[in-house]
Amino acid sequence: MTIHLSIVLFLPLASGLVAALLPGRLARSAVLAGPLAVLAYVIVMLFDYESGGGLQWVTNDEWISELGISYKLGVDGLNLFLIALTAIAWVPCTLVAAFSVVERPRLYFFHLALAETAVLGAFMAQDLALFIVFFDLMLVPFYFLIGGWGSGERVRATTKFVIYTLSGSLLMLAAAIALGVLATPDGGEISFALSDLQQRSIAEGSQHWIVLLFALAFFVKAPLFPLHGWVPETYRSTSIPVLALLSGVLSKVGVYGFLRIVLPVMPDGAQYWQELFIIVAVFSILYGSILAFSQDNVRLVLAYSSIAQLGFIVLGIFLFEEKGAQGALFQMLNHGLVTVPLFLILGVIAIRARGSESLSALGGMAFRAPVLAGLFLVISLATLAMPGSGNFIGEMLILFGAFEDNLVYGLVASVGVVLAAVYMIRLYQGTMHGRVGSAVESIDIDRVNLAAIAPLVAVIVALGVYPNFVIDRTEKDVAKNVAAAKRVTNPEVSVIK
Amino acid sequence: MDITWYLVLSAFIFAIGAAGVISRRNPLVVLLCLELMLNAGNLALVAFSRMHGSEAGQVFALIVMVIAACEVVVGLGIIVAMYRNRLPIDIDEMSELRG
Amino acid sequence: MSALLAQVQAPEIDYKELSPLFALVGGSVIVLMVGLLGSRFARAVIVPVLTAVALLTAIGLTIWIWEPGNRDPILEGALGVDTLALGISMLFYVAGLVTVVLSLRSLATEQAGHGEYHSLLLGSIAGMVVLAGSESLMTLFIGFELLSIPLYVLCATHLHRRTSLEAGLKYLVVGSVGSATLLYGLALVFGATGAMEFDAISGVLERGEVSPSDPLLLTGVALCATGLAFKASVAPFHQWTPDVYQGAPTPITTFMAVATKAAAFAIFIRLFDHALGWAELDWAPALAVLAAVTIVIGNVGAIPQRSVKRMLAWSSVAQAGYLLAGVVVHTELGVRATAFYLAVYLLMNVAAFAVVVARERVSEHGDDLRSFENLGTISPWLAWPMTIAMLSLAGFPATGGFIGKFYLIDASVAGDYTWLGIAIVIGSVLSLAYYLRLIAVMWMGRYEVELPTVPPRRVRPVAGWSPEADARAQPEVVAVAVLFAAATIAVGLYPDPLFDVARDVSSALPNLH
Amino acid sequence: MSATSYGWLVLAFPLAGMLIIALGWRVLPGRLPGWIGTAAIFLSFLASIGALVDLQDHPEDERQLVDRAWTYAASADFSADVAILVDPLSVFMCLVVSGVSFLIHLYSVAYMSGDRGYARYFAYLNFFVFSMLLLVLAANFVILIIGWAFVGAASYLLISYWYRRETAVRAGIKAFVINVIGDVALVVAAFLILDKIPSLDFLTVFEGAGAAFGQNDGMLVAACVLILVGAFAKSAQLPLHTWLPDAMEGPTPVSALIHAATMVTAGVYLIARMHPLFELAPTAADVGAIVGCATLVFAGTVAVVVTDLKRVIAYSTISQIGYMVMGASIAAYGAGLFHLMTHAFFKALLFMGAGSVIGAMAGIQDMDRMGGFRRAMPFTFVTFTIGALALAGFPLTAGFFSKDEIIAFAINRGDLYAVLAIFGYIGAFLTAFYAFRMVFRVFLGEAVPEARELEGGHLAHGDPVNPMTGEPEDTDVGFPGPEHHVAEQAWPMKAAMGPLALLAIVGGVVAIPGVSDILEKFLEPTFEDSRFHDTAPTTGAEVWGLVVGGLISILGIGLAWWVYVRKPGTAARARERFAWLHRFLVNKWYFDELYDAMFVRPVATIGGFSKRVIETEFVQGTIVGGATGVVRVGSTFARAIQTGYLRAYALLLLLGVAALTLYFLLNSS
Repeated sequence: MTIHLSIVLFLPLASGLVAALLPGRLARSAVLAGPLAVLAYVIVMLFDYESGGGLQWVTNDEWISELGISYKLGVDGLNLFLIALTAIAWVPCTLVAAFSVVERPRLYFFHLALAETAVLGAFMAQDLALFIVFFDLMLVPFYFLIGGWGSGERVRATTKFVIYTLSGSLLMLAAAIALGVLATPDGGEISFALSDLQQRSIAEGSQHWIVLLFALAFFVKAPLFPLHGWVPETYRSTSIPVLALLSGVLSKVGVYGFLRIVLPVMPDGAQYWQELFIIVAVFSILYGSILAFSQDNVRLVLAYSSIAQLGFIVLGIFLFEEKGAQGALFQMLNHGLVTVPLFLILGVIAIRARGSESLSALGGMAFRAPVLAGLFLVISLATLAMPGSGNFIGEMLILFGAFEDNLVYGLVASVGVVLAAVYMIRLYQGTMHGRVGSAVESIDIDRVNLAAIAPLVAVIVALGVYPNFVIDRTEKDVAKNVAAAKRVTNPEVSVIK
Repeated sequence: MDITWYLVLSAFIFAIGAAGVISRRNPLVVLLCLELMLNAGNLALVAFSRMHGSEAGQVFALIVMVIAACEVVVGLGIIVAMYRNRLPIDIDEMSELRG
Repeated sequence: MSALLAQVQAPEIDYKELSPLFALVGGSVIVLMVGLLGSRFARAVIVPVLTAVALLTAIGLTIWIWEPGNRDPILEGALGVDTLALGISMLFYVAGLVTVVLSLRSLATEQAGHGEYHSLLLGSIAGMVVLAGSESLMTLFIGFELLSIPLYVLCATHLHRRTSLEAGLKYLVVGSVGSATLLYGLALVFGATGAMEFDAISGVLERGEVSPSDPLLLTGVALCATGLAFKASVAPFHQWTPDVYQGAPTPITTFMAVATKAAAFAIFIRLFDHALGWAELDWAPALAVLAAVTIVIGNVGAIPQRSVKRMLAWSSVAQAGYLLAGVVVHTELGVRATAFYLAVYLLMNVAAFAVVVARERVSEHGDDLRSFENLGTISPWLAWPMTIAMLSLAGFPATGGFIGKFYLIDASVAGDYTWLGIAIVIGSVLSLAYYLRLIAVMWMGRYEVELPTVPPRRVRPVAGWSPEADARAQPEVVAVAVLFAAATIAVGLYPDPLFDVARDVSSALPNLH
Repeated sequence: MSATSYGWLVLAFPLAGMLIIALGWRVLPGRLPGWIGTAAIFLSFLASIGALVDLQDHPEDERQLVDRAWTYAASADFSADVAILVDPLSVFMCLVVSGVSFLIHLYSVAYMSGDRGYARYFAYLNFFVFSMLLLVLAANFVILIIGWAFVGAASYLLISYWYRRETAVRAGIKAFVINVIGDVALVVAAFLILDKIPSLDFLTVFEGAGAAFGQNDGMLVAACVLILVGAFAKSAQLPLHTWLPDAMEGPTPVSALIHAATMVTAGVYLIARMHPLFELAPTAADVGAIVGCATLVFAGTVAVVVTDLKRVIAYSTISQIGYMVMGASIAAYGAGLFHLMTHAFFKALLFMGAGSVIGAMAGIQDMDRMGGFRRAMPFTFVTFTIGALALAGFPLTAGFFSKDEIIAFAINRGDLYAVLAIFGYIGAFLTAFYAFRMVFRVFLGEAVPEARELEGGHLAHGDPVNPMTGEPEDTDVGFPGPEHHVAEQAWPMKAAMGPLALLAIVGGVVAIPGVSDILEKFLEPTFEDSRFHDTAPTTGAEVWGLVVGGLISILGIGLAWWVYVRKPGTAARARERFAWLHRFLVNKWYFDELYDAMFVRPVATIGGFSKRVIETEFVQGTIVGGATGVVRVGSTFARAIQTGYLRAYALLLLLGVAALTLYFLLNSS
């Protein structure tokens, strides 16, 4: 029972409120203070964390006893690094935003901070209802951030984004409540605490549709084919720092939900849909990759590439097997770590190309920007899961799991790996190499962006050198969370156990 | 005498009133028709209270009459206001609010 | 037998229990008198103050006589003064206070005369209190009419605006049809059961002296349901709502939106969950269907609206659908959920309407969406409350609306009406389309938001630009908006107190499962 | 210091060199980056020698040393350490790689001095060497794959080193993608093995293989074939060879180092390293042998007609690697690796020579426009000729011993392999022919203007253009520098070519049948478990093989002499005569066109289709549009009935009443 997590959780919001009240200049530093403090806190946690020690720094208070919603936060291997990812990602994005936003900056900072709190909350929550609260709360700041500071058809885009996502998550809300009610034994108090839900079991029949509704919400968020209708417009008209967070961090909340909630609480339901979801995932991998290299707009290349990446992650999760799930979790972290800097770099590039973001107009940027090119190169290679990067280990584990489950899935997924190489190199060359584009003015990266991106690259390299730092801390909890589903899928295991 | 006939009659009156409200365009006539509908209710009440041998229904009926009177008064008031504002005394003309 | 006794001795009157009612009625009379005084000051200042005093007194008395649990009705079983009645009537008082504040600079009071206006307001509230507490068919009808008739007048108090009169007339006529139907229904119920008091009716049903499927009874129930559904603006009896809400003076619209609905649902609960509780299997499925239809109609109807008042009217139809779900399940949880949601509903709608009041006095666009353009930069103190209200109505977390919907869905699922829970969710999804649009208009600039195209022969937005009221300085309106928005958030973060009240309210009803 | 710590040093130096150059590129003046890079590689070469010496101190059966640094990744049954395996094979490779690399770095110091990307060039080059050494020292599949992919990346970076050249960029992506295909194949292979033997460490796997897999076990064959795919992708064997000729877009030293001497031979190393598995799966081994043989003939035929100097050498490389792959696959490990080493010497030498010729031609690579450089660049002429002799397998040169040892081994194994051997000889004949086709066309005959200018002592200056497309360029970053100093002037280049020339001649001494078997003995510990010791040919047989091979190479050289010196114009007539054949060969058997039609176009089409149809029609149209459409219809309806007519409302209300009543009555009774 500690207060640490609550502090981490509300630090950003507090700093955001402060920033909103301070005059412009001070606001900048104030809004940076929050994420930095969180980052510091989280780094300490990373090393203080005792791997395999179950939930740690648990906070468990009554919130709404009437509805059985408790304010329960906790960290274990499953969310430790996702929290870290959030903490890491918010710093550079806030930094870049702090120096790029001119119009109504304080409001912007407030929303940015609120968003961080919401995301952290979603990752920390150990209570289903609380998770959903934060899951939906995330949308509010992003709605404003996209619509208020985006470009082009931003209002249309943000409305579509929110309606799309919320229609998913409201259905999930209904499903969650149903879960809570059905799980409550006669005369028992209703409770949404995951620990309780895991002990209480609900009929397999109702698990089916409940899991389906959960999956809808998570797939929309991820996004996976064919629920990615909101992606193109949103990606086109969101401002870069926000987009980096949207694609790098938010997309993980949903798939995290699978590991945290669906698999342990509703193994039968999960098992019922396993085949379908794996097929959806595999198809998304191919579909996303193929579309990624038929795009001309650099943002869309990454948009569809992340559909493919999330496909990998979902594939890994629904194998119901340690390696796959482990790989998926690791891949969530890696994908976040590469996506954020990628978008920031695209921002840098767009500035140097008079706002142009189409590959046909770009090119030759490396000419006078070797540092930019170097950073971009490392990130691109990591993104395409170059062996020696953390992403490679992630994908390798997922693939190994997939092979074990069914060689075909594995092979199809491996095609995805090859395609990834094609579109990422295409993106890198299209922007950095070749003849210097007509509108392109090759200037090397500026200090702010360097300060934002270089550390991320360092982290990426570090993970490439020592991925076990993550795996070692996450392994046991991943195994624990897939155990139930695994037992359901192949009963002979349970006989042994 | 069987209660049924009272009911049939009251239902009949109710129907007439309803038909009037739907078909007539003059607000005054509409008010009349409303009275009809209410009184259909009264008739039913009285009939039932006779059937059950309790006065409650009749008391109710008396109260309803008063209330009905109030309604008509308000209605007339509004019509006068319309007249004052040189508005046509025709409910179909009062269809600015729609959609 | 009881009738015989009634002849010989007058029913003894419990003054303590009735005190709030006295406060209201007395207040209404006094206000009317004061309104006749000559001095402008007396009319424009003392009258509202007195009204407020009356309402506050009522609140005080209500708290004084507050006592949870199932209690016998007073006045020969005609009027129940239990926590259900008291709790809901609290909402009426608050709504009344808000209306008084919002009306301070309104044209309506000027044109209709302060005294009359406020006395009618108090009278209507009194009617609501009676309705919410009615334990017999007779009191039900009295309360019903006592609440309606003053409202008919109040709707038309913009005496020189055509739409206001139109609203009044429409409300009067359609309303009377509704009450006639209700009356007939009551008559049939009385005929079927031979009893006026709810306790007696439920007793008759419980003992099976009348089978729940007795055609006379069922017809009666159907007609009653219609009458009440009309007041609660449940589809397909909702059609008056948009027109009247749009035409009536906005403070009155606010009052109707929150208070009338509360009253209607109070009596819904009493009549169906108490009196007709034993006939549940007959009426519950039908009402469930009505609820679902209402949710859909209300939301799709709101989407193409440009007049914010009209949009809120449609949304209130949708909300009626959500609330009805709580009645349908016929459980204590359902009653709690309904009561809770009514309270939240009051908070968020008052905040929204207050902003509308403030805007339509200033902008030449009246209550059209365009008069909210860039409100975020023009006056954030209005934009934020509106934003919060919209988010809460849409059911975003950290607002009362979220908890309320959560509670309702919880109730529906627990009551084996899971599909109704899903319907509520789908409704909320639809509602995003128009709530978010308003937010976008306020924060994201005018040129990007796609406003609905105005249909041909559409009237110009109502009640724009009233120079009489010195529009630009209206602190009290802003105060209301901010206060209630803040309350919405507060409830969203710490709903427990409200839950306790809701629990008391539900405790009033016996034989709920 | 133990052999393993030397092994770590071998890796450490190039890595350090890369980091220093990469991070210090702004501050390091002039040629310093080049010298730093060269020094780093030299140190790494010394370390390899250290490892060699130390290894020889161990007894025969303890010469396979593994050293773990830290756990790289471990989840469930998947576990891999950062570990190196130091054994004769890896040390041998380290020596070859670091040695040749050192010389080529030296060459580059001068060759690239005019280039504006000097530091970047050496950072890349050091990174390559590091990756290559990581690849050969890897002790488990994960590290192997990492090194494998790193060399691929390095080669990509160096191919499109002149990144403003569209041709270079296109060549780069081609090479990269084909290499990734190889990587994926290796990953799958690794899984198939892990699935049976719960380990990824080489030694454990090799020990467990016999128990886990039966002879020609299906899974194992699949795994080995996948390993071969990886090897083919890296070593440009059929059908994954198409990237190598295009890779000649890179600077010439790069072609010398990566695309001739070291990286492309990784496939051979891989097969040799995996020999315990291949011996359990002879089918897979045969696949390797056949493909290698097919490749060597195919590449030979193309090399005969291509006129681009560097591409001729490129095809000859493909062909020579064909020999090695064949050798390694038929269990002639010693011979295969022997040829790998000698080939590294003479092929690097040839590329260096070609480099200085191209320099003299101001970037032109077309042999049709060359000639008569004999007098202009005597040093280059001599060294290049030596290289050509070795390549042609002229008696007593290095190539002579290595290549013919493979063929002799094949003959000795008989049946199928004898057939392969015959093709081997045909390939040898072609090799000898095109090797001297180059020599004669470039150095003999009429001296072209550039040559004469050079004799006059100064270098031909052409406007910078892309040699492939002829489009104009500048000499800034991303394009070749103003002038690449050619052989006769820059001493570092001579210093690099001299030793190589020497090695190309005497390199064979490490394994002369009947005279010396140093190499065989040295590699013994790695291959002692091989089941094919007995099939190794006797000295006598080998001598016979050598004689035949010698004759064939002399024949080939003779023919070239007859065609290009004795009767010039014969070639032209032949071209007239066999136009169809010539077209077929010049177009490289239409492989590129084939792949374009088979993969590139279809995928592009699918992409376009999904973009136009699925995205717009289904995802946006049906799902999004459908939902909004329904809602829109609904709201239109809701508005439509909201007519504003009071009477209509009353009507609907009453209808509602009727409906509700009806419902109640129907439900009850």
